[in-house]
Amino acid sequence: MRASLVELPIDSAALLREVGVHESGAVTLFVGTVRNSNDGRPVTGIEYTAYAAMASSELKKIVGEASQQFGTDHVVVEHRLGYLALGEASVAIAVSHARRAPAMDASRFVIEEIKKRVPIWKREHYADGTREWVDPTRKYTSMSAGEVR
Amino acid sequence: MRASLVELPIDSAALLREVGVHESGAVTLFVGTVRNSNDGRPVTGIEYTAYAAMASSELKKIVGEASQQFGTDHVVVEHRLGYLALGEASVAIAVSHARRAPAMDASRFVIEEIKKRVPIWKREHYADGTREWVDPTRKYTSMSAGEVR
Amino acid sequence: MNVRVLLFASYAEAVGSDSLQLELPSTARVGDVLTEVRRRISRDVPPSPMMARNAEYAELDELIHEGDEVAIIPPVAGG
Amino acid sequence: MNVRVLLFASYAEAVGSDSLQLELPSTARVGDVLTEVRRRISRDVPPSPMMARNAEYAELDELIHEGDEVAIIPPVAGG
Repeated sequence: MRASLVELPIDSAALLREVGVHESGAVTLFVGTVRNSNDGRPVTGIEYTAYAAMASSELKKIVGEASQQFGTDHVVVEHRLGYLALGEASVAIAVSHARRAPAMDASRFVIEEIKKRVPIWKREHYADGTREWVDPTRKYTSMSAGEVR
Repeated sequence: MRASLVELPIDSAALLREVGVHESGAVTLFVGTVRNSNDGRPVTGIEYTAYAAMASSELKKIVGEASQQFGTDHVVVEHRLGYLALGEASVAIAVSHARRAPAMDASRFVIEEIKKRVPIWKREHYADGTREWVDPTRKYTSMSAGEVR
Repeated sequence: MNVRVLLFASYAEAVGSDSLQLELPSTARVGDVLTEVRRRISRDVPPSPMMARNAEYAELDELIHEGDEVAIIPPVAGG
Repeated sequence: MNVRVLLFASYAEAVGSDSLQLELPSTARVGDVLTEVRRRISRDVPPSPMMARNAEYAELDELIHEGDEVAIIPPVAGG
């Protein structure tokens, strides 16, 4: 089990190797990447920032919960911080398990919990030069740049 | 979209690159690997064989169905044939999608359909030198080697 | 007519071959291949496996044509 | 007592700082930090965000101790 906040690019293949043990029959990887648009607006990159001490501790709790709930010690998560260009990975979750269903369920649990409770924020940079903090609790994020939500 | 039967080791990282497009926000990878035991018997390797023409066409159909059902063209599957050692990947499924839920659902759909209908068979090789064709329709696969099920 | 029959995995092992040529009446259906293999070749092939005709799953009542390839499909175990 | 208050992302931008020192009565609770920040510093911090005390999510009625670090947590957007 491992959960880390990282500044350098995430090496998904390394995460796969980290969990890919001989007892396993199934390995899953989920990678969240920077998409080229959001709500129809062209995105050029995303800046991730965190309450690092708390984000790190919440990530570790989530990994521990996943491990217990789904029955595998082989859960590894990395979340990247800083400025990410298009296509770069912001988060990667690797799980291995003797059976495929719990491997997949654990992966989904981890990403859903991250989205709910890990104190990480992102600011999207748009093609028109503006940028905005993303607020998933608002349906539309098309306010003007810098505006507080 | 791509679905292939392969003889050489599966390069999961290459599959990830193949689907990892800029429109995506989520990439999933599922890898089935050779486990070191089955029903409590130590396994040393697994031999995969197929009705190649049909397996290839069923795999392609499954990928097409996943693409249509979950709304992404970025679905790639490789299934390996031949003798695989412990820890080697027998199947890998990479999907990318703008959203994470359908990316994960598509991945699960593909592996479940493969298990149901792609004409591929495996013979487990055990530590005691015996080997057996695996029959998932039987609950216990602990018959003597070579016995027909 | 002449029909090519494919066998795989445990079925090929049971029969001792992974393909057979069967001579069948021109009205034969997919299910007749199974019946004939069990009657003439080996009872180790079970009575109701999945069948395929020309690399597609087929119902037992599908008609066979000259030159078709009919396969008896053991329980699949891919993935 | 002296309490360190952390602000992040849009809240830090609204307030113009990512940390503040607040002087609060020794009976203060987590919710009081929010009330004081909104009263003294900026109404741009909304009335009911998530709060944390010493890097753990905290209820508004939790007591604060000298030296605690209290954070006002904007809607999270990780992943």
